[in-house]
Amino acid sequence: MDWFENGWGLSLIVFLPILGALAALAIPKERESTVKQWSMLVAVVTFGLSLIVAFGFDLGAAEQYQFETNVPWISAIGANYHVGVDGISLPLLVLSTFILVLAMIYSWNHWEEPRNPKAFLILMLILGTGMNGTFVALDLVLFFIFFEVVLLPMYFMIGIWGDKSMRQIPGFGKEMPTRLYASIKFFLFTLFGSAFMLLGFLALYFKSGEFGGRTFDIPTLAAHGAAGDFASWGIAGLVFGAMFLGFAVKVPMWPLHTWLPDAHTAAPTVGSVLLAAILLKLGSYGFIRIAIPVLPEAAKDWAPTIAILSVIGIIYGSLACLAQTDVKRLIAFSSVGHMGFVMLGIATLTDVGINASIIGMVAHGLITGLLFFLAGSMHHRYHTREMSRLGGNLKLMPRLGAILSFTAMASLGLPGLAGFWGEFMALLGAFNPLDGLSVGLFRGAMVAGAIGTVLTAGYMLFMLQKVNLGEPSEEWVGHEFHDVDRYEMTAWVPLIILIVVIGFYPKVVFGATTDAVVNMVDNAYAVDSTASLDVSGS
Amino acid sequence: MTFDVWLSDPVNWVYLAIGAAVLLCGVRVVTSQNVVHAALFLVGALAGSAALMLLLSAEFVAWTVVLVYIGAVIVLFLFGIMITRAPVVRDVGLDNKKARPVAAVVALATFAVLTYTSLLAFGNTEVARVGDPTPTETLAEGLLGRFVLPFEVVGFILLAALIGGITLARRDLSPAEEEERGAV
Amino acid sequence: MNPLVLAAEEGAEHAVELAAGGAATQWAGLMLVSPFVAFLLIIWLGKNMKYKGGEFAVAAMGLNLVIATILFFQNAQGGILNDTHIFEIGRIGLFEGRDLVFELGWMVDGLSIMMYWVVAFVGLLVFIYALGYMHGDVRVTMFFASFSLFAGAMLILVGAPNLIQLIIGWEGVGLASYLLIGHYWEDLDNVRSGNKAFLTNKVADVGLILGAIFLGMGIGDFRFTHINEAAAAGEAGLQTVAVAGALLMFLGAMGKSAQFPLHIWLPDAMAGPTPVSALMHAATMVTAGVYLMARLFPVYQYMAGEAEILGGIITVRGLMVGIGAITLLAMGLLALVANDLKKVLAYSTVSQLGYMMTAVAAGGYTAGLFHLFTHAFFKALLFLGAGSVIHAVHSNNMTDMGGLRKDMPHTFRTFIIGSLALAGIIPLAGFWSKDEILATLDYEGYTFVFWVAVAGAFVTAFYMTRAIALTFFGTYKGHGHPHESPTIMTGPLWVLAVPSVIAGFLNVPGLEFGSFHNFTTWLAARVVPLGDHHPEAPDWGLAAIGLGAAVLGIALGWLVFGRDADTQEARDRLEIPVLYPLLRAKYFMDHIAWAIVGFTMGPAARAMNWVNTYILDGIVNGVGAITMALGRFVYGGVDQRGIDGFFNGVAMASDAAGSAMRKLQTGRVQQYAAGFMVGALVLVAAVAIFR
Amino acid sequence: MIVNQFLVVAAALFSLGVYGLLVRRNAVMVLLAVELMLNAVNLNLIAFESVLRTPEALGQIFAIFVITVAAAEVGIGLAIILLIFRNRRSANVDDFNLMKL
Repeated sequence: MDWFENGWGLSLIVFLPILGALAALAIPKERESTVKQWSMLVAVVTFGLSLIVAFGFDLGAAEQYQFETNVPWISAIGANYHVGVDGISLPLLVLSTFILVLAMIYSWNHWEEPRNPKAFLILMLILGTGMNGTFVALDLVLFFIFFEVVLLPMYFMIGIWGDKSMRQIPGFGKEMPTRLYASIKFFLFTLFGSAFMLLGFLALYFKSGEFGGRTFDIPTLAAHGAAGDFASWGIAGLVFGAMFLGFAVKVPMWPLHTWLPDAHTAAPTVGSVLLAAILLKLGSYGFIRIAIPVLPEAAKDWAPTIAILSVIGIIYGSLACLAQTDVKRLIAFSSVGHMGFVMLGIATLTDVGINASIIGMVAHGLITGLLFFLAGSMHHRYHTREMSRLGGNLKLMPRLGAILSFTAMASLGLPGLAGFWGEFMALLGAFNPLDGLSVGLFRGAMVAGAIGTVLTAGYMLFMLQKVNLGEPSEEWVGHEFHDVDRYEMTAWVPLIILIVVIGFYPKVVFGATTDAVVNMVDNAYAVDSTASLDVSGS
Repeated sequence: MTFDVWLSDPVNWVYLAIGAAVLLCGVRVVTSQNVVHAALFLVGALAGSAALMLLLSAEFVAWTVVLVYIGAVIVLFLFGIMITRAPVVRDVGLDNKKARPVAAVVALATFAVLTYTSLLAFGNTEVARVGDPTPTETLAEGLLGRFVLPFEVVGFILLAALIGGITLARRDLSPAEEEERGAV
Repeated sequence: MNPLVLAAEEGAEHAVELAAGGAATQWAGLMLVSPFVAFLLIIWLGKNMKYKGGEFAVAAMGLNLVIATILFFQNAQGGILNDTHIFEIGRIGLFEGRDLVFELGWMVDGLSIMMYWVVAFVGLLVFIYALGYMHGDVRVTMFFASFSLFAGAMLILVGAPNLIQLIIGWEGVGLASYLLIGHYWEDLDNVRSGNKAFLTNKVADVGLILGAIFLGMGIGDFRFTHINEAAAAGEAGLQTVAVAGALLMFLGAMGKSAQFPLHIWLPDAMAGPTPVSALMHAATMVTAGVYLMARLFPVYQYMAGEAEILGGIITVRGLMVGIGAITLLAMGLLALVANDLKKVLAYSTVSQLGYMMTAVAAGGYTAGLFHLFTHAFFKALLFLGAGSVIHAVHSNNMTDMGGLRKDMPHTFRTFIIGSLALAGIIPLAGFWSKDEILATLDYEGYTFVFWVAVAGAFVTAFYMTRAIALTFFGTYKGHGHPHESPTIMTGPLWVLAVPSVIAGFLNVPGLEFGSFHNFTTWLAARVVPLGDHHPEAPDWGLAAIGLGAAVLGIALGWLVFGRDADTQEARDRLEIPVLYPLLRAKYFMDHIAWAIVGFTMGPAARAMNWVNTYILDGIVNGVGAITMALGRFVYGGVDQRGIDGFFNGVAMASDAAGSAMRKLQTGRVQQYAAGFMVGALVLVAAVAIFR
Repeated sequence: MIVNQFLVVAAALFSLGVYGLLVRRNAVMVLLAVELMLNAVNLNLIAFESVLRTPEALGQIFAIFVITVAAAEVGIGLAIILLIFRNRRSANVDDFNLMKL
């Protein structure tokens, strides 16, 4: 397995899905089961490979890139094909391949109209390549390409299989299909951010020429950042801001979040799951992997802004949830709040905070993914998502209701379940932000974030009361509902188990991340904290 | 003084909390469509400002506000509300709706002018008296010493108001009613 | 600082033979795990068993009681110092190259052993009782599963060696409470009660979590032993955050222990089945707040207690004592007017929690915990007795009861024992523990609060007499014919009656049981000296005051309600003007809470949603729409209307000016006032700008 | 603590009072708004006092006078309202526009 260790394993994980998708093109559309089995095989093999990476990963050296490959690619601009994983990206890579498998299991007998499993599965596989690739890319060009690859399949998923209803958009004359509006909004929003992000990348590329050769290589750039090369760069703040726009749209941070409720609500179930579980993490991962190590000084200047926006997102998202009438939209808005905690963790620029954000990402992926699965299954059965019409779900479908209650509890951050650690440690990190950041501001953010957890509990209990509890409304009397079927159970039970395991044994994630995060923060800030102490004015 | 330095003093968190409560109550006093609610929110606003006075170390005045305003004046109001038979439920006709925009503009302008002038006048001046309550003795000496005449005058005004109130509000009974009452 | 050194410095008071625990402390971890095993077994196998899985719950609790009893005796003989077993569940890098370690485990010291034993003992009896009470009810399996979940979470809470595990257990019991209050979730009122309980506690949990962060990050360690040692040693890192941390912790404790004004959830929590009320909302879960205050006692004793807050108006300790005192009297008064038997007991519980909180806050570590200990027995007894009555008459309302002393002799007798113990009649358990609280308040110099507590004792005796008179005396007013409950329910009543009578003797000042010492010694934390006061001998003067208040309460209660409890006149006697409506309305606390939530959250949420839909989305959509609108404007606005519009506009303007001038003279005071304001503003602004 | 933070709250309360004064139809509600304004003035007086620190605590003494006068004002105001109500069966300011009964 030498070739695997030397990096081609990672390439296999990245490109196997897209190769599988190409092969699936050759299978006739009518042979649905063949397409399904083939795609499932590809997804399972990819997941298996990522497990091999996880178990072969040397936790003692989690701060180093392992399974690394670095070969020249576009030599004209010095872009290399450089991939590798470290402790930060490993949990996210495994999560990504894992959720893809679960999404395939779930969609085994859930097909949205117009029914076309082949096309849908091919899009999912392409999405898999994009997601996996983003998490292992160590070259800005490569990162950018994978980052953009995920847009296309998601655009088609929402646009073709999304919500069929019509909607009046203020300012436009005619009604238009919700799914088209949502997909276009999603696409344009993300593209708008990425354009700025690319500008930022190019600025870094040209600037790095002053320090021994222009490069797109992320570790090299991070080394420049650690050495303080970019510290006196006049436009560093602007460059960070450009990257911030690109990543913040994806996270999404308030006020750039408005694409998210529409896209999540309109997307088909599996699309929402992948969007919530993986795609949102690309943004926050970008902050940790690129923006902060490369431009630590600028990150410090921007940190208060990020913290304030995160806190606004937490409070705002929770309050907006309280006003929702649509289950799926409520879950979508809850993502704004939860990702606010993730970003608050990042904004503290400390070991604690960034660890919090990674475990927060993993937990949010598991929990909100499961919530979207459940919302999809409920919509499948009731054909409505209006909470006023639902009620007594626990009586009609005890298992579905029980799992919904469990997931809601996990989502509101109940200690002992995965969601707790992300929230708690983000607050913990905000107590003691990096030296030089305003303690008063971050502690204020901590208090506001803690109040946000109350609001989170409020809307989750509100949702449970409306949907799960009480007597079923008369509309459903006499209906036969089939409780959770075995495909759904197969897709959900692993998520439930993981939520409990991470809740009681967060070391599953921390074990991989902590050394890498400590190394990253030390590199970024230890050097300049002695060199430019008077500048930072702590 | 920068905002974060200001914020790092926990007393200011207390201030923020109380101030927010006061303003919230104040808003509800003038917007509530239920007269009893409005009166009760006035209690909240007054209690909050009493708390602010405590922060400013004016203990005696703060407790006076609590006793006189919350204790006595509000009761008077509730009586007034009951006697005038104001509906104690939501009453949509409580506000002059057409006046709202004008009133809002005037109120905002008031706020803007007042804030501007006080910013102009005081800037970042710190509150001198923190945790050093004014002794009641000082107030007593002031009231019964230098200000004894105004004090008496005010007392007289209060008396006059009392008598005037009784005179005004007393119902002159018709002879028939007078008789009726006498019989009972 | 070395724990043993500290213990030695404290002197002869704790001259117990100190030794590390043996095998029993190793096995103590089983207590934390067995309820969860029972939980899984109940869900897996429970449906088809005779008692729907209650067997597993009882078995697990029985095992726990055995372990807890062994620990109890070992501790009583001075056999256990402070043994902690931990597993690391996570480790992350912290500032200055240190690691922040997250651990789960169990702590075995005097305090936690006492709590283990109370939870296991009362828990086992309530579980057995529930086998009878819940027989034939809906979702019995789910009931026992949630109940086991609660037991596990509670043991995790009291066994927690650090703040993180405490938070896990704390929210775990909150979850179980939510599930069990909403046990009959078909009725949305019960669901709302559950939501209220969860959310009120969540508000308080903000305090707990932030407090944990403040204290934990102050010294970079979440272990109780480390925090308490740092507090006793006056460590600077902790000193800076101690006051904030202590206050936040107290907020958390206020929620769980239902202190005013966060008590509002507890009376509503009575919507759950009665065994739930007995175990969770009377004996164990609600005492978690008091437990937390006791666990962090050195922080209050050495660092935060005397610190002045709010600009020197009050000390931290004064605030805590004050809130406890308000709770104990105000909530006791509410019990006077409640007609629901369970709500009488609920308000009584809140009132007694006020006693405990007052005592612990005033510095009476042992006094507060001793009252916690005795209260668990007699209040669980009273709730189970109430459950037995409710089981028989199928109503919670005391107006449907009466004259039950003949029909339900066992329930009646045990209820009397419990009530006398609660009222504090010598020599029952409540007398000794309440007396100790009074002695503490007297010693620490809280004279006013002392008299409040005496008044509370009077009120307690009064409302319990009323409840007994209405329930057991007079004539029966309900439907059907009530019968005594089965042995499976009366058995636990008699078992609980035993400690309700004798538990008080465990801590009579000056009384020791040979090598077993007494309660004070068992509870003494031997790592950090507590510095609380223990009287050498009973102060019979104080005891007489407390006892006199209780006897007076009973006498007066009997005078008012005794013989003619049925009649309307008896009830009318309580309807004192002003006070009675105020109490019936529960001091308007629910209204106030609802006003706060309803007038802030609802509009805020709608506002946020509005901002999202119309402003943020509006900007996005606007960018798209503006282009089209621009086109329309150029054609429709400029070309078609522009030229005509000018002439029409001139005419309209002059017309409008005329109308406006005419309206100035309206005779309306407010319009004049508006004009006056605007004029004044212009003047002020002019002065300010051109000065 | 800076003095302006209190002055701003007071200004906001005063403005709210102005709003209430102008918008309410019920005379009792108008009086409520006036109370709000008077209270804002008191807050201002206290805040000035905490900066100026006169030896006789003039600001606080003035605040006490204001409270007293306010109490008198409420008493007489309510009495007048009561009188008008009795004669016109209405407590609406709109109906007070004629200076005759």
